[in-house]
Amino acid sequence: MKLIIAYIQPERLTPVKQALYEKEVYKLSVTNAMGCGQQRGYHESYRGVDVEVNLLKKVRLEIAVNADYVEPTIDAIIKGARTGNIGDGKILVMDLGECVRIRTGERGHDAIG
Amino acid sequence: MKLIIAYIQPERLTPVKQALYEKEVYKLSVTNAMGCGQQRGYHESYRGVDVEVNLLKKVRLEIAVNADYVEPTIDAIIKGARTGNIGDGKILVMDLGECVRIRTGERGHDAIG
Amino acid sequence: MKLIIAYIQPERLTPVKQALYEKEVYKLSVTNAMGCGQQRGYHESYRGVDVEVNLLKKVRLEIAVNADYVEPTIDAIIKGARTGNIGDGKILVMDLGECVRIRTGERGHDAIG
Amino acid sequence: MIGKSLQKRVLPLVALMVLLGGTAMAQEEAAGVSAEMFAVNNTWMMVSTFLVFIMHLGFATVESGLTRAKNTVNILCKNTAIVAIGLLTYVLMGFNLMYPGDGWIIGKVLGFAGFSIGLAEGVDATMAGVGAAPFTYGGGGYTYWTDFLFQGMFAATAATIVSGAVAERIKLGPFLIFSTIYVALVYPAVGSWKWGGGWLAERGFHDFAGSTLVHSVGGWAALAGIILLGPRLGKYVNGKSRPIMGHSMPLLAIGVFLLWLGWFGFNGGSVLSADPSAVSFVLTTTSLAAAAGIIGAMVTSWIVQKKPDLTMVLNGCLAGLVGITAGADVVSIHSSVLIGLICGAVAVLSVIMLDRLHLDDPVGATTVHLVCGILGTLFVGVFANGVVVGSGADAYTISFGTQLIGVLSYAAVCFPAGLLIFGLLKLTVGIRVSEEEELKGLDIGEHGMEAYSGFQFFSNM
Amino acid sequence: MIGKSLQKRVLPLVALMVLLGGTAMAQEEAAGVSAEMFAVNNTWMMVSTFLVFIMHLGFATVESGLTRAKNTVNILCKNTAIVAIGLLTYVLMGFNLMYPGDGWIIGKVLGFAGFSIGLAEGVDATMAGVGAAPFTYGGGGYTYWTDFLFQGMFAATAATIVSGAVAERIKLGPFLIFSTIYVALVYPAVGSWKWGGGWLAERGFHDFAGSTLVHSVGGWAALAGIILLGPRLGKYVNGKSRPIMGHSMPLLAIGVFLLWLGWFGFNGGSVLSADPSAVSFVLTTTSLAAAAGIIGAMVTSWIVQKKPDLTMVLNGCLAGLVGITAGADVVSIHSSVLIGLICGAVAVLSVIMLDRLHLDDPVGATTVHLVCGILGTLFVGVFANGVVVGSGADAYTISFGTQLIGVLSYAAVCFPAGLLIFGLLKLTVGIRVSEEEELKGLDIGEHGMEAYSGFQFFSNM
Amino acid sequence: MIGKSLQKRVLPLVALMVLLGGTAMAQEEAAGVSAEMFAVNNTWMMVSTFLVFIMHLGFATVESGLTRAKNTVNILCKNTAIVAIGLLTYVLMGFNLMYPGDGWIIGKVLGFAGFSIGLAEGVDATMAGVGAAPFTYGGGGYTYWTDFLFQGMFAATAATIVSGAVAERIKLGPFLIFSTIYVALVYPAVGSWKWGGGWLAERGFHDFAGSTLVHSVGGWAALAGIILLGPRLGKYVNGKSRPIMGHSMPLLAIGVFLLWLGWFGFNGGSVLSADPSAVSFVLTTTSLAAAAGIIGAMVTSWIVQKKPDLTMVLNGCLAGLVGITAGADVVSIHSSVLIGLICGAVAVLSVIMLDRLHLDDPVGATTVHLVCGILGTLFVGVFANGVVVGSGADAYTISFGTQLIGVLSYAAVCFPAGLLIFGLLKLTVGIRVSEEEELKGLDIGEHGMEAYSGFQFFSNM
Ligand SMILES: Nc1ncnc2c1ncn2[C@@H]1O[C@H](COP(=O)(O)OP(=O)(O)O)[C@@H](O)[C@H]1O
Ligand SMILES: Nc1ncnc2c1ncn2[C@@H]1O[C@H](COP(=O)(O)OP(=O)(O)O)[C@@H](O)[C@H]1O
Ligand SMILES: Nc1ncnc2c1ncn2[C@@H]1O[C@H](COP(=O)(O)OP(=O)(O)O)[C@@H](O)[C@H]1O
Repeated sequence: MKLIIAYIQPERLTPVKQALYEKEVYKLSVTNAMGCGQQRGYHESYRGVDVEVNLLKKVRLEIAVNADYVEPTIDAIIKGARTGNIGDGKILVMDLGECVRIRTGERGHDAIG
Repeated sequence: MKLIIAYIQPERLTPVKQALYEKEVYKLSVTNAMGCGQQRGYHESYRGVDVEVNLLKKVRLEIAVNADYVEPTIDAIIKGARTGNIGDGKILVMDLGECVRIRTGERGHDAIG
Repeated sequence: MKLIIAYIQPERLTPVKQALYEKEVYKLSVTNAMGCGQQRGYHESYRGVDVEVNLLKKVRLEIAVNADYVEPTIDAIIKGARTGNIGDGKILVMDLGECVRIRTGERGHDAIG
Repeated sequence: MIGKSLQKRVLPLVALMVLLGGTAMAQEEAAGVSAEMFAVNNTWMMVSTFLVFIMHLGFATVESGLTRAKNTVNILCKNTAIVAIGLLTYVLMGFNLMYPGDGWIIGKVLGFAGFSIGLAEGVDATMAGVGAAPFTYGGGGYTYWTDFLFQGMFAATAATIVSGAVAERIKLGPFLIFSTIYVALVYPAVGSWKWGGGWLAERGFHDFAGSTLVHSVGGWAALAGIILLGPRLGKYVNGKSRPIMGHSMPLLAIGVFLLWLGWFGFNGGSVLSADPSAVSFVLTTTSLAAAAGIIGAMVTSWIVQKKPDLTMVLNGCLAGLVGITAGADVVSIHSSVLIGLICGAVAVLSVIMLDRLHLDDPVGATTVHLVCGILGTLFVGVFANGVVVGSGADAYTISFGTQLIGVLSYAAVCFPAGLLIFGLLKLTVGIRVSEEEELKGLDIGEHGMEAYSGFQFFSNM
Repeated sequence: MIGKSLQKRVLPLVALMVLLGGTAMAQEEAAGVSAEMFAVNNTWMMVSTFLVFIMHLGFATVESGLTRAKNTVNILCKNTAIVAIGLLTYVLMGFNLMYPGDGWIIGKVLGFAGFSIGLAEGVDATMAGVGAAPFTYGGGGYTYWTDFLFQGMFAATAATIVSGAVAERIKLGPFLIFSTIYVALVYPAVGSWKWGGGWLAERGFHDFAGSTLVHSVGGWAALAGIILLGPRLGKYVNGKSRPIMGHSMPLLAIGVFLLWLGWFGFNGGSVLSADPSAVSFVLTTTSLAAAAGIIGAMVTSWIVQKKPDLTMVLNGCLAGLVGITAGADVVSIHSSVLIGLICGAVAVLSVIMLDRLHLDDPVGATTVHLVCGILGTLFVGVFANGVVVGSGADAYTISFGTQLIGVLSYAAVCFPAGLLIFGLLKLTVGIRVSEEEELKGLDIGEHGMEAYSGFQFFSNM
Repeated sequence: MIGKSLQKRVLPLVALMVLLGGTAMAQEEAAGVSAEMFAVNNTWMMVSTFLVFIMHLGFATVESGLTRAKNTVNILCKNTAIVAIGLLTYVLMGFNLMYPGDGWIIGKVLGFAGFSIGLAEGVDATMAGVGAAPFTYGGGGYTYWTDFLFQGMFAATAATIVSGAVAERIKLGPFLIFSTIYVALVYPAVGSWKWGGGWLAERGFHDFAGSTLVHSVGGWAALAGIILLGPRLGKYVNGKSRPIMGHSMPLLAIGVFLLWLGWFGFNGGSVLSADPSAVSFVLTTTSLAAAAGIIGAMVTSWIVQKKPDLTMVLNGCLAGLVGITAGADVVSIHSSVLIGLICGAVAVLSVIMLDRLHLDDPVGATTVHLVCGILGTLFVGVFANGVVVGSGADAYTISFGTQLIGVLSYAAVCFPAGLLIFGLLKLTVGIRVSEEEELKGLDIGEHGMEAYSGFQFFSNM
């Protein structure tokens, strides 16, 4: 089992969700995040004081999947999120030791989906 | 050391915290999340346009524990979060390589608690 | 590759970012979190009803780095975040299996930076 | 229907005026006024009407601010609907129930002057203020239309008071049914006892602008609603009270300032003319009671809660305002400050006490409107005991006893009426939303929408 | 320039007054009024001016509330700038275009009384209200300054209506240019047709306080803007409409209540004196239409959308207000309720229908101001058909035909004018922000700042 | 005490009136007015009082909007308490310090008419407006009570100005002590110099509605507070200024619109009667200056900051309002636009300059109230130089020199007084919260509660 974390542009959330659905990945969790990467920030000016904003709004996805779903999931995220511009985001993949469904107490592969 | 991530219903946060306390798990971090799982979403209608909301409000817990605390922690979360309904949530367990207490610089098992 | 998660006091975010920049760690993601640790909470009173607030505002950092950057990153976080008081926070380090840059599809070490 | 104007609220003159014998203007009114004076009076009454109107926004924001973000749409919707229901039922029957003129049916307890206002044949030129001086309708203080609108704005207030107390758990439909019945029947019927020239007016009960007639009337129904609904989920856990914090203090503060603003019209307009002396005196006592309410609550809160709780301070302001409402025209400047201080302090203690009794009132409506409404009415009998109000046949002497009778009479009808209506609704359609809906929020449950789309907030309560 | 006062809006008297022959006050006005009456009238008109002013805050908060958090600074900035632009261009030329006095240039279609108001030599003592009774400027209803300020506050309203419809995608600079031109030239020029004593006034077109002259005039330009701009990104995906939710229902509610409050001045002030009967009647019809608009929209929304949508209910309130604005002085009490109910119901259906036509109007401005503005104007011809307004030479009889001619005339000029100005701007400087800026939000794009610094919200739309 | 009324603010007549010799109404006033005129005047003054009252909500929301979410409860609590403190101390002594009547103690510099207002024996029938025409108290413009309440609402304003400047770091208790002393003693004492008929009134200093007497008086204390408190943590890092963004632009905008609304009463009421010509002229100059302030600031901000900063635009509106306040009655229409433009532009530059000087004023109070208060007062000497105000014995000629003397006199007393009071508090109880509390927010530190319970926001500043 793997845990996939992805940072994407906020406005790509809907296309990513659609792409995931097409690959039959229905379960995911989303959080708000602020990201600092290769993407240049932008310039704000508040009451005459300038500031370079370099923490940009991002959406963070967290998806727990069985091993065979890893590549389809990565592909789907790329498909939905890629615009070709800096700031498109990043995907991280980690090992997932255990997964428990709270409702039933099921564990492992069965609990994930 | 393990990192336990749990998604629960927002209103179960207090019971879960209580159950964790009983098992002497006192440290945890909480974030707001939106989740999409087996649970059906609900229907909103805004100015005559319908929309199926399928990202539901969830609370995400992150708890770093020593290995022997993993099962008690999982049990506590289940005890506090389970209602028997779809949407009760999920627990993920991962390996944690290192843990550092910023204040003292302590590392590993000692730093976690 | 490693994933570093750090919980720090909200007001230490700027110094931590500066310390990371000095170590040439430019990429990171930030989320809002509520934390419960050794730090005592504080007392609120709302309309005559007292409540002990023990979920305190924290900032959560997530930084994916190559192995050789782990220690410099930890050092930088400690440098920026340490005040010597309880509540300074905690750093967690985990193995990162894969990293994908969405824009280019690059993977692994190259994608991380 | 012309006779009706004579049985309107007796114009209360400030005690001062009576003492000093300054009755020139009063006499003028009895005989009708010049076109100019009529225009001034009516302008003042229209301005007062606007001020009372804006109180509804004040109530809406106070209630929203003191409850959770997930129930905000529901509260705003209730408060908007109530204004509409209040005005429309007042057209249909409320006005004519409250001011039955000669149409008394049961003693001077219940009367009715027929359905609907404002048929062309019903309102004649004199009432509408058309014609030449002297103008006599309402003592030359306003036209029939102004009269209706000013009183109509008051009517909706009583139901709005209930709204806050039962917030975060009541079903929308049943609440609207309750409001319609209460504002169409109960409020005007009991209101006629005093302002409609009924039995309490004849006994010399003094309630200048409605500590009892408006605030307690709403407060009793609020109490009934709270009891029948029960507390919000999670408010009392294992017998211990837990805080459920309001989601926006700026909304609360906006609301309280707007309510104070509105009170200038609520009390100032209750003079029923622009009489400079009477109105400006009333505005002064009103403002000082509000200011003293703030200080009274702030000091009490600082002592009792260790730190000044903004929600208490602002409740204190409203408490002072409700407290002065019954006697704003007859108590002295110094008494007004004292009344404000006491009501402000009482507000803090009463909120805490009602919570101890596990009466879950998210916004403190029972404290502000019921407890302080009663207090304010009784204070008239304390601080203005023996003052003679009015002149000639309508004159009466204020006494504590009569004030108490008034308070008890309203209690005896309004609380049971509230219990009855809410009770019947509970037995039939149900008045409380499902547990799941309460957790998810009434905005999604009752309206299928959110108040702060996109914003992130913890909704773990 | 003195002659100008005679060609101001013809004072509409309530039908009632005419029926009852209560013309004492009306006659008095023709001959000028006493110093006291002048002071009352002017005070009332000043109060009305304030109320119309506060509508601008109402518009600002309604529009903010119904759009996304990332565009809030932009909306507030636009609405603030418009008030300034409206007033300043009205000083420069608007007032003298709208009320050209004898300065007609093209028939009674276009006139101009010269640049700038208020030169010491231009305003004489009589107009400013200095001197002794009888006061005659504006029939003794107000001074020249009050006249200017009251009308100036109206002027900015037309442009503000556009603001909401084109929100979340229009460039700031071009929008301000559009507003300046529209409010400096178009609004006053077409306004002169009726209120300036122009050709429509002569034909007996009745638009009491501006269902057409203000609301439709703004509404037509809004429609033009929507068409030329196109919908917001993500609003229509593969031909399907998707909701883009407003970010703050409390702001919306605050705005609607303030607008209702403001309407007391908008309609009440349009009586152009404090005439008790006329003003209070207008306030009553206005309030009842607003209340009925709420109920009409609520019921319709409950039926059509299954649950009552707060944004629809509040739009319904505004719809009722716009609908009554043309005939608040001439329709009966019962008709006012009916007008409100219909407009409220229509509002819901119209919002849904315009959305189906892929006309993306985030706040429903075209529904509320254009659709209901037209309806309200026509309803005058239905509910007050045959009523004679005014007396003597200025008298005219209301007819559906004339109302229709009025509606079509404004359509024929305002919609093309809107298309022309927006079109030219589109061809030259461009009117729409870049896709990237639209996604990131206009607050950052146009202003380099955020409305809710520190707050976390999802901005995935 | 009757004599007091004669030494009230000298009624300033618009220059125009003087030129045209339109003094009919002025003469009437000297001899007292009819009951009708008295009622109109008093009604107008009461309306003005309400408008000034609502400014306090404006201040509360402006200050909340421009500061961080974690300090919102504290700001709202301060602003609520100040209104109460202002009114109550004004009852106790402020009113009688500011308008000492014959009770001068030190030259015409300090006087006192005894503790407490409104004892039954103190206010006689004439003052309260009871009796028959002609009414003479305050020239027939208002009753004693209206007088008190209108002036009392002004009093609290001075302290409120300070509140914004010292926000986000001052301890609640000491701030309230400061406010009490400043509003009870300093404000009324120096106010008596001009409005109480003191030495500056005799020298012909002109400050119509308080650019100096209210705004600068508050501004000087704000400056003193800023200096003694030091900047907020994180505002200046290594000598570089960093932005600390306000958390809610809607609250800011609501506040500014309410303040503009309030200014209609602040300036319009300062005519001290409903004189149609004078009041409507003042309202016009006031509105145009506000509008021009918006444009002046917007253009300047667009040039200097590249993009229009909403906080600057809205500050510009207030700057224009403060700037016109001293001369709203005597400058021409065109001058009022010019004054607004200049003040708006200066506001932007001044905010930036004060920030460069490391004077940390979160809301720009020193810019708006002090800088533009001084400017506005001097502008009277520029744009109305040589204008004769008043008639008979009270007449005086406006001159730049006298205006400068006025400005300097207030500086010489108020700034040291502010330093003294804040300094003593700093030495004794301390005025600044702990570093930890400042980071965590004063809402939790001073009040143990949050303004936006449940909402998530970054509080890393
Ligand atoms: N090494 C990293 N650690 C944590 N978050 C990262 C890392 N790299 C990128 N991110 C997240 O991904 C977002 C997009 O990164 P960006 O640098 O713009 O993408 P790219 O890889 O195309 O340069 C960032 O804003 C940040 O939130
Ligand atoms: N595979 C997954 N990856 C990420 N988050 C998940 C996953 N499965 C569940 N979740 C999270 O847990 C929440 C509860 O899931 P749900 O499907 O309702 O539980 P159940 O396992 O009972 O079906 C979801 O809303 C989501 O936030
Ligand atoms: N075991 C843990 N699991 C998850 N989060 C933790 C853990 N320990 C600490 N944290 C996070 O770090 C924050 C700081 O913890 P704290 O206990 O104050 O630090 P210290 O290690 O100095 O005692 C907490 O508020 C919490 O968010």
